[in-house]
Amino acid sequence: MTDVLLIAVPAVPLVGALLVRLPRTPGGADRMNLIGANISTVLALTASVVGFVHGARGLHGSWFVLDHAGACFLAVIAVVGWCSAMVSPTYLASAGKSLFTARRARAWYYTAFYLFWAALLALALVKNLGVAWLLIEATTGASALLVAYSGRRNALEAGWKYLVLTTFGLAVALLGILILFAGLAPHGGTLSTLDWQSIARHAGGLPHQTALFALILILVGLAAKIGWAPVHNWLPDAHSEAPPPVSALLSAALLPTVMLIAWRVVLTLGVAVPHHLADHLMLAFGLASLAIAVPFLWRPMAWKRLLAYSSLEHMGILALGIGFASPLATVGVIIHLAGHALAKSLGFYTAIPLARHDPSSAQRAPRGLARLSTPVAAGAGISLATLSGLPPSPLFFSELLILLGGIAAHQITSVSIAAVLMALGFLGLAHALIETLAGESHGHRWRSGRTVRLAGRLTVGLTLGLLALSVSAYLLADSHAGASLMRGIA
Amino acid sequence: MPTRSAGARVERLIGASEALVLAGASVIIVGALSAVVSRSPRAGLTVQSIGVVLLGAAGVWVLASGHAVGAAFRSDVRPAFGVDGLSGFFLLVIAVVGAPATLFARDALEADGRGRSLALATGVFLLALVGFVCARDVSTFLGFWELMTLVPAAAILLARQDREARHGVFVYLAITHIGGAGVWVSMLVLAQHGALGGHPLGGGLAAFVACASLVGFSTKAGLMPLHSWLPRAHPLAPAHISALMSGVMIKLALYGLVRVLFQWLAPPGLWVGITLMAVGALSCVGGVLYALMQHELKRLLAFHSIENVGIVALGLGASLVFGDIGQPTWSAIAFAAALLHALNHALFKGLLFLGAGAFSKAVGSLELDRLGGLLRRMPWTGAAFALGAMAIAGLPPLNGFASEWLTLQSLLHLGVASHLGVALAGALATAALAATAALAVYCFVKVIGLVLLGLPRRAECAQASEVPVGMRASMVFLAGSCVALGVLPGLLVPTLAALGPGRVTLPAGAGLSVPGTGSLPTLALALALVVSVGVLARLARSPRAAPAPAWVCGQLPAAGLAWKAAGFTKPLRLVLEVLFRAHREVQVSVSAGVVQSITYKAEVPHLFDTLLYGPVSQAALRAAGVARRLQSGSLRAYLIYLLALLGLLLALARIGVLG
Amino acid sequence: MSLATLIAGVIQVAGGVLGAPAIVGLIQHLKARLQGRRGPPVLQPYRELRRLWGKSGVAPEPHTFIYTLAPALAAASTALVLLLLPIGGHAPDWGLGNDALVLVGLLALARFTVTLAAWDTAGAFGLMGAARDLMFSVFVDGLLLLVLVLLALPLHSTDLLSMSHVATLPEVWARPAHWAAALTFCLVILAETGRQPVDNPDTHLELTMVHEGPLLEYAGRDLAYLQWAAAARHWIMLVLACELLIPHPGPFVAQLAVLAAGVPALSVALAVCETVQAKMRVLRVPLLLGSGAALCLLGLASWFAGGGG
Amino acid sequence: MTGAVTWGLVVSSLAVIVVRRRSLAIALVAAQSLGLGLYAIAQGSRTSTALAVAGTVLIAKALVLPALLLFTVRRARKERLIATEIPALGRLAISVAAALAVEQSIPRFGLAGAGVEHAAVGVLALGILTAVVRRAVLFQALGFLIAENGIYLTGLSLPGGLPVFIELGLVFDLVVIVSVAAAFAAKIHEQLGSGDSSLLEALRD
Repeated sequence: MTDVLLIAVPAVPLVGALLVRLPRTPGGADRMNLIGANISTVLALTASVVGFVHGARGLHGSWFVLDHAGACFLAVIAVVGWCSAMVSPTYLASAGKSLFTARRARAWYYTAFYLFWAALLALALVKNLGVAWLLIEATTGASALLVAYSGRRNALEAGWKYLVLTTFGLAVALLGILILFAGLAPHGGTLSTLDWQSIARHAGGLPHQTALFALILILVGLAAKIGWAPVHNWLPDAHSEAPPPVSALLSAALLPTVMLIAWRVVLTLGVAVPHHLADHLMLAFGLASLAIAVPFLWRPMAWKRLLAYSSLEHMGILALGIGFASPLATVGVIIHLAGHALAKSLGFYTAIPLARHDPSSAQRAPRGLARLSTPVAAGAGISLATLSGLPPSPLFFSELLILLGGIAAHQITSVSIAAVLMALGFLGLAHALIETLAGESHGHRWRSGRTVRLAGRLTVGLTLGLLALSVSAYLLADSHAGASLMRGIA
Repeated sequence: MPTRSAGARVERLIGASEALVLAGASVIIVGALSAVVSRSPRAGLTVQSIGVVLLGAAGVWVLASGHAVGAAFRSDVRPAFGVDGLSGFFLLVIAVVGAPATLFARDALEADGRGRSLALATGVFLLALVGFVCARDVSTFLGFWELMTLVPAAAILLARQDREARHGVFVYLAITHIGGAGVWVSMLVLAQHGALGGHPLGGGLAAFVACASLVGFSTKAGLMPLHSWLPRAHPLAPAHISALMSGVMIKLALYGLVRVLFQWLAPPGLWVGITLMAVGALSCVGGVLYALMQHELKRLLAFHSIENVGIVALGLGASLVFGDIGQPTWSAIAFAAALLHALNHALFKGLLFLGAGAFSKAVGSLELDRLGGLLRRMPWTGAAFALGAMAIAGLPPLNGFASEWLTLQSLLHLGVASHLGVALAGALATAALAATAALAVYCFVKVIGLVLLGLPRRAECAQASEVPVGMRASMVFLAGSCVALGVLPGLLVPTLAALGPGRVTLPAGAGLSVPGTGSLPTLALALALVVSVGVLARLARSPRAAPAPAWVCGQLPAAGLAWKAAGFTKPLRLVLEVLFRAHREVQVSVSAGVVQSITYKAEVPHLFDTLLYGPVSQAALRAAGVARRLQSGSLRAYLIYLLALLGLLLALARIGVLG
Repeated sequence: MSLATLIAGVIQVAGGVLGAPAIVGLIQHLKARLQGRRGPPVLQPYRELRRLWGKSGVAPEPHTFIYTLAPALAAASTALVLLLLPIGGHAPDWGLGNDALVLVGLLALARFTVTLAAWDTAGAFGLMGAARDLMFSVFVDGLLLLVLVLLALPLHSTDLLSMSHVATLPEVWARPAHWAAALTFCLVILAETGRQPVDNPDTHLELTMVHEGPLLEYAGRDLAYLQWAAAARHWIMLVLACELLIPHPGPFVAQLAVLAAGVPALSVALAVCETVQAKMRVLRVPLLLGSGAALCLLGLASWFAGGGG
Repeated sequence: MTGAVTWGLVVSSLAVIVVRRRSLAIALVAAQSLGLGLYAIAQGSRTSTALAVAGTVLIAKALVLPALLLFTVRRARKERLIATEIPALGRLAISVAAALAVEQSIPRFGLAGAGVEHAAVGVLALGILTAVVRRAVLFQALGFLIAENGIYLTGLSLPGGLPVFIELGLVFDLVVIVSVAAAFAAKIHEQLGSGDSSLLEALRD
């Protein structure tokens, strides 16, 4: 039963990718999109519920493993994907020319979108490192096209950089995987040798050098895809040039999901390297990302580019949480993941009405939205306030838990540095928040067209989600979820 | 039997005060919401003031009964709330400012969208303050700590969105957040090591936590040199918000400091106390010196907040030092002095900010040089304002004198302590505080003179009219409590001393009778003063005074000739030229040998901004600009980063750095 | 209440209220003599007070109740100070305590009211003096507190009675700290009583006035109050000097004798000082007072060098 | 034989860095893939599946992809590289140095021979370096192919070879990525009128 369900989770969007090509009219494609999105989301959410219910030790199947962490990621990917799918028609309606010929553009968009989504959903479930690598590479292929969808010169540039950087990074990671495979060859050189469980089981027996270099190569390679400094450079370009729904999916789903793979590598392979080297590598990546993000956040930037750099910052925070490797920090990571996903996607969605009513917002930072349009201002404000970790947003609690976990892991130095860097990063977001809402704005109020109404609806929905998240975070932070989240994986 | 009955009574007390706390909080929530839904914010604000009063009553109740209610502090992250003696006292502080402030806002806010949202912000702000005081676990504590910072910022932006306001709010958020990192780190370390749960933290970590918390909390408290946000933010806010910020919010930062230094850390050693005293001395002298040089009323008051926070810090530091050199009694006295001054400052600073609000409502701009003669036009506001000024200047028989007397006494007794270093610190602090008091007198003579007395310097001042009754009532209430606490400080001080380290009990009474002093019988002094003034004034009334113009070398007194702020403070500015670095320019335009016009511009730069904050922020921005070159846009550069990172890590692994 | 305290009480009141003007008179007379003039008789101040008491006051335009109340308030707070003073180491319990800091506070209150009155009449000269007076007070108060620290060292008390007891201890002669305090207090006396080189009470040039400036507008009984308050401040300072600083024997009678000799002697000293000293530039005064502060800190250090108490 | 293949691989990669004409570079990469494919077939001649897999890989990499790239180049005939490149010797020197640095820092990780290991890692590095030192976008695609060849060599010389699934998946991904890259290259030519990647520097901070 579960097998069927879990096969269906990636399969349905895969089929959807083909079906959306059938209808001839844009409206038909949109309807097909609606159906496909709803079915896939329902399936994925059911799967994640199943995972929560009896995934304490992880459900292990022919090709998948479903544990608490995986279930959380699955749910997040499903929700963000659903939102993006729902938003897409409005975006496509308001978008101009594209990379593809006008007649097929919409079909291409949906196909790539669903392939991308399917790969992400599968990625949260796979139990094998090699397969995971293949899926990550597949996401690159699909999403690169989406990034360049608008076909503008900048979009092409962004897509190209994204493609080249991540593929080279993944090549490095693949070398690492092969080295690991060579090391594990004595334990049966078949595909299943790269299962998380078998890696965890045999990692102890690996030659120390092999494990070390495999770990380094894999982490560096994945870092290029996750967008950890200093190999994050594609991230701001791709996020700022991609269509808003795709940016949301990239930032809120893709990066964390790849990080889940990195996390599993650390958990399984980490035991083979001396004194928590893997955790320290994660901490290094985290601090580097935080530090690199700060100077960019300090500069007034176009809306989506700002969000992109805040993604860099938050990937750093997540890396820290993983590196601290203590139950509190792990709970924090999960809350942070979900909160960041909701807030960030909300932010990207507000970019749709922004681009519609103020085309210059692709270059300049928006100003004085409060006077121009209440729903858009609310969306932008709530998203930014949440991303800057202000109470009562869930990110406030998650950051608190992550730092607390860090102290529990006796990493007071890293915690102090991280706290200062977060405060410094906050400066930029605070300035952006003030100017975006209260700055001098020109022109008269926007009339509430389709895009504005959409922004309003999304704001209400996602804000409720965020509130629910913070309430649960505030009340249940101390529950013993953390241990199971960490245990379930291997 | 009696014990059982006593126990039962305690139970009743606790039940009652818990009920009061809950009731108060919920009433405030109701008030905040009703302010939004109803057309005018008046009703909502009234409800809020009721709620605050209830909370204050609960606080007093807990303070008096000495039995904590609700949860105790805990080290894990399970949400918990509770009130103990210290929290009760600060609830009282919140109430004595919050109730008048909301009452004031009731008449001050317009019945439009902005007024309603400001009323909502006021309610949320009050809740944040209360929540911070009642928080009993780390996440609640930090959550309300942040909220307490944010809500005023939001309120300022709701009230005005001009460039100055935006910049001020940004600076406020920026500085408080960077400092706040210290609070975060120290609180998290304390929580993780179980210090909140009742095992004070000691050892090397304690020093780290002490430093972090000093930085964090004193930033929010506005202690020099981390104060730079305060004189920017406070003048921007609406009057009643400024009153709450200056009267309560910065005190709550000191509340946090007290919790950390006196409760959660094992006695942290002499240096902490000395550091706190040094910071306090710097703040009180520096604050009042810059206050003297201000030309805008609210900005001046903001600098005085720095001064008074400094005085409180002096008291706390002295208490720590006394504790360290083994004088528990004086430690407790200094502690009580600090708390008492915190309450007093809340009272008179709230009063002064509300008064400033009333003046600006009546005449608009608060440029000191363009006011004057308001006492005749606005007798109620004027008289209350003057009383508040006397109180903050630390003049007998008002409350400011009582607390400054107690603080001075403890510093002076530090000066006669048995270690040379401590004694020198105490003596210097004593002199500094005395000079501060004299400077405060100087400053408020100037303020009263420029605002209330003399000739009106502007047409608006000539036709200013008294503010509505609600605003008047709130100010009169505050002035009255200034007098009351000045006359009867003895009712409170023993309780506060009992809260302090050592749990010392002082003799109760109307005045302050402290061993090692000639005692301060406030009540008798006040009575004697009033009676003798009455008698002398009565005698002076006959024969009748003859009206005559004031003597200005035979001219008629004219507003144009009247003295201004710069002139009155000039002697001090000249004496302390080294500190102030004032620069001025006089432009005389002469045509055809006749002087057509003379323009005079003079200003005293804020040295902390020009020498510390300015350069630092410039350097930071420049560094950021350099760092941004990383994103050069060249794909090949990015690939080089990838190779470099790979090579670096591999090399490190190869040479065995990574094990 | 013992006889001693009774006598002490009588002297507190009588000396303060009736004797104070004589000090001013004496100083002026001596000064005139030293300058080779005949000068006013010693009792001149009493005549002036009587004359003023008969005259009517002046109500300048504009003014408020602050101007009206200021003289009474200043006089009243000064009068209360009189009741705090120890006389021969004794003082009746008026219920006001005998605390040194209260004394400082009351003097500050008097200064506050007078300077505020200067604002009320919006006259330029009064404010000129008020500003200078307040500027001095900043340094004088700091200095006075340092002196009090030094005096409180032996008995750890700011009670004026126990402080005056300190001066009767034999070992006080050998204490540099005490002498530092004494020297510094002389500066405080000059500043508080508004004597040269700090201020010239006999000037009639408004531009140079400090203490006299704010009094310009007043006449009649108001002026009488203020002039008496000025005189009383002389009394207070000199009595404090005799009681706290001049080392003297223990018995009450002996102490009274010291007081009786000391106050006139110090008045003479003031007169001489005024004659030989020219008035200092206003901006130089803080330097003078600052040197006093340095002296006090040296005294404090010497106290601990001498093994404390 | 192994030695010959590895050396051929390394030399041809260096040649790609040096040569000027793009079609020639494509031919070199095709030759690389061809050599590797034949080597794989020669190795995997034991089992039929291995043979089949190796064959598909050979076809995909030695025929399909080069053809695709050549097609792109043809379409963008009017190629004019505005900016001048680093001189060939310089490119060579830089690449060799960097590649040596990387491959020297990798320890033995249990392939058939040390030479193969060094060659594999070095070729991977050379692939990245190709993308660094050459300006044309096409070379960045080629660089990826070279890097992949290096990895493929590793896979071939693994004891027991690569799992079939992985190998096929690799090829599939390779095809997807390269075709996407080709599409991009074509579009870029369309828009910029040249494949000079140094024109793609509009996005910066």
